[in-house]
Amino acid sequence: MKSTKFTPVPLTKAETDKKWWEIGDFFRRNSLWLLMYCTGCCAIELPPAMTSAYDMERLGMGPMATPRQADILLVSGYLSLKTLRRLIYTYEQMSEPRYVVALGSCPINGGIYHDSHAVINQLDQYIPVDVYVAGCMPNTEAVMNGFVDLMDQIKHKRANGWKKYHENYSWYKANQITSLGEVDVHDEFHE
Amino acid sequence: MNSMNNIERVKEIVEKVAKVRKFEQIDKFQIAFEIEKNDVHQTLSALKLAGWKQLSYLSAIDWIETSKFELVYVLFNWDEALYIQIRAMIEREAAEMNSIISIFPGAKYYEREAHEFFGINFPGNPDYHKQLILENWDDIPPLRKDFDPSVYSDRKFPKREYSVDYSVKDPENKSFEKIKEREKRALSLRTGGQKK
Amino acid sequence: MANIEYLLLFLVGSAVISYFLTRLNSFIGSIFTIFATMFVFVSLAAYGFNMNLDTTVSLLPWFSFSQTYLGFFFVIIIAFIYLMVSFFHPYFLDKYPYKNSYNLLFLLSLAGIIGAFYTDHFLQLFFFFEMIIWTTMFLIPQGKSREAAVSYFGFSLTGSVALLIGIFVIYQNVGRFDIQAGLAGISGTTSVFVFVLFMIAALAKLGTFPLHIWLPLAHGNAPHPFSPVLSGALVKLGAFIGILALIKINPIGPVIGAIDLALGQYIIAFIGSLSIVFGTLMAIKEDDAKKLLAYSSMSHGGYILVAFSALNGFAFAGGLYHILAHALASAGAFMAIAAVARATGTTKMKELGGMIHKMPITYLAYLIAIISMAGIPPMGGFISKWLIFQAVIDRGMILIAVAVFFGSVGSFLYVFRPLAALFLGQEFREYKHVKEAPLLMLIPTFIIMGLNIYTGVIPKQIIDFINNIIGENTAFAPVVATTFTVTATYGTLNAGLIALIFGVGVAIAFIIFILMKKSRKVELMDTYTAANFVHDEHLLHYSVDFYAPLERMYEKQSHWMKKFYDALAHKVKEVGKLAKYLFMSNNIGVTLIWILVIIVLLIGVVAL
Amino acid sequence: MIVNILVGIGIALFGFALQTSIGGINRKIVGRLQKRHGPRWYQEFIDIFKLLSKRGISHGWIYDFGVIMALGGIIATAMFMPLTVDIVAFKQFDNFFIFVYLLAVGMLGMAMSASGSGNPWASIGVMRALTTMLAYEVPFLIVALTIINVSDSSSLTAIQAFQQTAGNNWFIIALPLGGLVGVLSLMGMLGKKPFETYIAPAEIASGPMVEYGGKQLGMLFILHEISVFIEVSLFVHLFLGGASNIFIFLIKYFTVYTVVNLISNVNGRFKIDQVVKFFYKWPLLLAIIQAFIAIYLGWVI
Repeated sequence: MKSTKFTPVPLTKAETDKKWWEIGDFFRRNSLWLLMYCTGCCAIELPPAMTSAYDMERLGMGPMATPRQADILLVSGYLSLKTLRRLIYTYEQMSEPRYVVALGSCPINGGIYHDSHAVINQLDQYIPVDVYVAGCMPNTEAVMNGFVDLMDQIKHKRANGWKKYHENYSWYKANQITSLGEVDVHDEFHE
Repeated sequence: MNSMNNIERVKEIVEKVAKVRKFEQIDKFQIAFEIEKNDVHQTLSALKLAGWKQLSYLSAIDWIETSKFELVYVLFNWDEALYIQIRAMIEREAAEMNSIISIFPGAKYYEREAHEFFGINFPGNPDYHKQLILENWDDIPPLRKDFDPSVYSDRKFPKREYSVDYSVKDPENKSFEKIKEREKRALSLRTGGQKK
Repeated sequence: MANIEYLLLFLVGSAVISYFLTRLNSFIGSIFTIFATMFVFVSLAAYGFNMNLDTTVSLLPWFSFSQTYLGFFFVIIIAFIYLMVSFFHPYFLDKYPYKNSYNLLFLLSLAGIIGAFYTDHFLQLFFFFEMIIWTTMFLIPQGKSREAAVSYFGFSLTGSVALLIGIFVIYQNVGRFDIQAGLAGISGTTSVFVFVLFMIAALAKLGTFPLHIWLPLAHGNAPHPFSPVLSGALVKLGAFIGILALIKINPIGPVIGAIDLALGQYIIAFIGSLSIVFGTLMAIKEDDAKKLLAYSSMSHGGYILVAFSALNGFAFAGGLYHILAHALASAGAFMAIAAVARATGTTKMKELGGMIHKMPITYLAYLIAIISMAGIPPMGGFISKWLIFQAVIDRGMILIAVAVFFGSVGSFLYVFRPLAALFLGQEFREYKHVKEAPLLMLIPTFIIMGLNIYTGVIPKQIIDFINNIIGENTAFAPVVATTFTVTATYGTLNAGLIALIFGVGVAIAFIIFILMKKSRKVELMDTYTAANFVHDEHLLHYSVDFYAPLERMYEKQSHWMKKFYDALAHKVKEVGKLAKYLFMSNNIGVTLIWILVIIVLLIGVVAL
Repeated sequence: MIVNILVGIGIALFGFALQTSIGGINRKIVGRLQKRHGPRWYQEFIDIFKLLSKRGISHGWIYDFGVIMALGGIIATAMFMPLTVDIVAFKQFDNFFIFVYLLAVGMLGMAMSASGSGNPWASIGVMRALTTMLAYEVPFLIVALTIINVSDSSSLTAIQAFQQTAGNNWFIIALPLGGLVGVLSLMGMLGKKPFETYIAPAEIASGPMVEYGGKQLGMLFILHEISVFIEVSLFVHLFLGGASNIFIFLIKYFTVYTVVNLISNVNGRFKIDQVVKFFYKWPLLLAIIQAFIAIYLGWVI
């Protein structure tokens, strides 16, 4: 018989933090709240995902009203320049940790708008994207699969888009400025 | 037919104030007049008096071969089912057209839009040069025919570069397994986790 | 030993001195006023509590004084408010057109108040009343509007004329001007008549429905440091008269069997409840912060009336407690608004926003004042409302209960409005330079904050004093109170426990808050705007027509009273014009007729 | 005293756990009603802990202070709440009016914090919440007046004991009109449809909560759960005879909350002035009639 003696090993602060973070990850991946930024046609895939056909709520997901409350920024479809500017604004308003899920081929490579003067081609140049769901438009199973993928990534600590945004902030900012110019929008009706 | 009478009446009104270069009946409820640039204001005010009180739309067409812009004013009457298009050709170089906001104040925003997308100037409209839709535009107006959106897009927006060719025909491609796995997962999602 | 006579003379003397000092330098004059008021307050507080004041008269002929617990209760509250407000004078006086006379009138009105509550002679009571009315009438127009002073004077005059007639009726019946004997001496129809007259005086002074028009005008337009006095102190004169009428005269009339209450009292309670509802609705609608608080005073006047007319020991104690709590709360609120008005120059809520970032202490003072005003524990207003509720439930006064509860919930609505529109919300760029009020103005703010909490946590001393008043004036059983608890018909309220538990709750919440991740600080303008870029903070500040959906429901009805009084004023003017035409006409014919009439009369008199 | 406070904290914790689980179960029930699977029953716990673990934003000290004050007020109110006749932290101090007015401290704190965020939608939400409160509170208080008058005490344990003595009915039976008013007011209090105008996610972006994220929102969720606990147990104690032991309390609590939730799920949403008009029309009238019958005529079944 081997006698096993329990010796408590004091955890360092980094280790405790890691433990807490893992616990937090469990909660975070089981309760993902969406902010739907319905920019394009892919938004039509969301009603079946939410209602009785696929029932997003059983995964703990649900729609939220404002970016402050939400965990996922769900970009559904193409992004024109004007929308992108507001999308970035919204993304920066969200609470951390925050994740981005992009639906459809437009945020990936521009899709059918790849040569438009008003639509950007690649969303991850401007904000970090954790999950792309390809397809024009992706069917609802694919959308749900994308969410499950995101949960997987959170579990394995790979959904680090928001950290990347902090680390490479200047790179993202430079990209935003080349494509959009400085954020300098005037509201002529209330000046 | 009542609308035929209407068309005749409109023709009379327009011909009284402007030299009609071309008349076209597009369908039963739409007619178009092509007139001189200088007659546009008179025609519009005459038609407004006759009941075509709403300026539905104002836009332009770029005829790059003949180096002209064609301005189109679409008028609408709330009492009679007849749209009228007034078309006028203006020069493409240093394009300019006097504003019609004294007749239709709502034209203010259409003129701004036309300026933004075609570069037509509208003297008489105090803020035609202000930005309306495009934010911080830094090229030639985008709806001109000599503007190449593809080049602009390539210059402005980073493109995704594909290093691997994800050809579906490639038997060596590992991505099929991934796809199969995904399909399995999708099946389980469809059935609510129950195995069939 | 302090002598009331000397106190009065001291006040009159220092009023004159302060006039000359203010003339020399307004700051010095105001500091002198602070010390004079403080002296009076301290001597009253030191000797008055145990009825140790000297009431002998040696210098002032015809005057006579006596001290009662009831009178002292009012005097000490009002003198306290005067003292607190006098700290504001150095910073406000320069803005007023007749600043020399400001301190003079202020001290004189305080003298009037001390006289009114300590006298035992009806005519002197009337004299001191008039002294208060006249001095304050010249104080009010130093603010924004003269119309306000006219309105104030008109309604006060109605009240004091009613009071005077009542006094004469009493004299006719009893043959004495002594207050206690006079009130005790009348009975039957006379007492009903006197009751009505005294109640008219009380309603007019208290600013309750239907004699309330002057209240928002005077409160809203009075000089900023004088509004707390008007609302916290002077209005309570009406409550005093009301007690005399409702408790002391208490005419025997038909009794409503179901609630076991005389008809006269029930009518007054009903008027009080109308006043509550009306004041609440108007306050919800008002845009000027001071007028809003004025309407709230009207609604609280209604509470006081309901409390005194319920003829119940708990209600009586609750009414007195409410006088104290409301005096402190409304003085606190008005003083906070005054501090804001000093810094920004306006009291209109649509022009203000985000003052909390500049004036946090003023904000806290306002917050604590409104918590008390809305009757939320752990502040004084809760205990008084709780006592009043006991009586209302005990009597089963259902219709009045509707109004009482409506006013109680409605007060959340209107007190929150200045909080949201004026202190919270977006920070306006035009007030970037604004600073917190100066130290001298913060002293009374802190004191009133402390007292608001004190009245809500430790009711013992106050209830004990109120028990003295109950024993002195009524036959009700005293209210049982230990240090922290008050016991009434339907159970015991432990105010201290509530405060303690609230503290525990906040501590738990604070622990949760502090344990979790630290928040990221963002600008006020960085709010969710559906991702739109808004550059103007005025557009993100929701303060105009705050309760629009509710206001829309009674918008049309809200001008009825004003229209009625306008029509009445028009009629009075017409009568005046007729009189002017008849007596002061340039028309020779009218004059001739008058001469003829007089001659005929003379002949008639001579012939008789 | 310390023991009492600990019991109080225990009750508040129990209330939180109870309502959070029952809220989760009710989400499941509603899911089944809509032919969905619905979430796990402990989903609400996950939501709250997730929110607490996130890093939110702060709009200045009043934004944080208001949340703390709100949660503190609500926890304090819950600490006074009796669970059964015997399980109560502060016997004879569980006065009915404490629950109505101490609850208001919490609401004031939340309103303050929401307005302090500087978002106009938050202010609109607060306005709507206060207006709704003005609507449902008056009929409810009138019914409470009747109950206090009839049972001769305003202490909740005493009211429970009154209903449990032989010969007395539960007040929902003894005062049927009042019971109806009670249910309607409870729906207003809980912010259930058709009276949920102040949340209105699609209209004013969830009203007072528009600017909250992270721990502040988590604390507001805790606040919401505890305040639902307070309101539903208030109803149970006032109208359903309270409880003599904890199981009866659980059954009654679950029934009341589920029934109200089911009613709410087949309703649309009122406009704000419709809410006020509604409550001042029928419930107030019924409450007054009930009070007349019970107090003046003495007809209590």
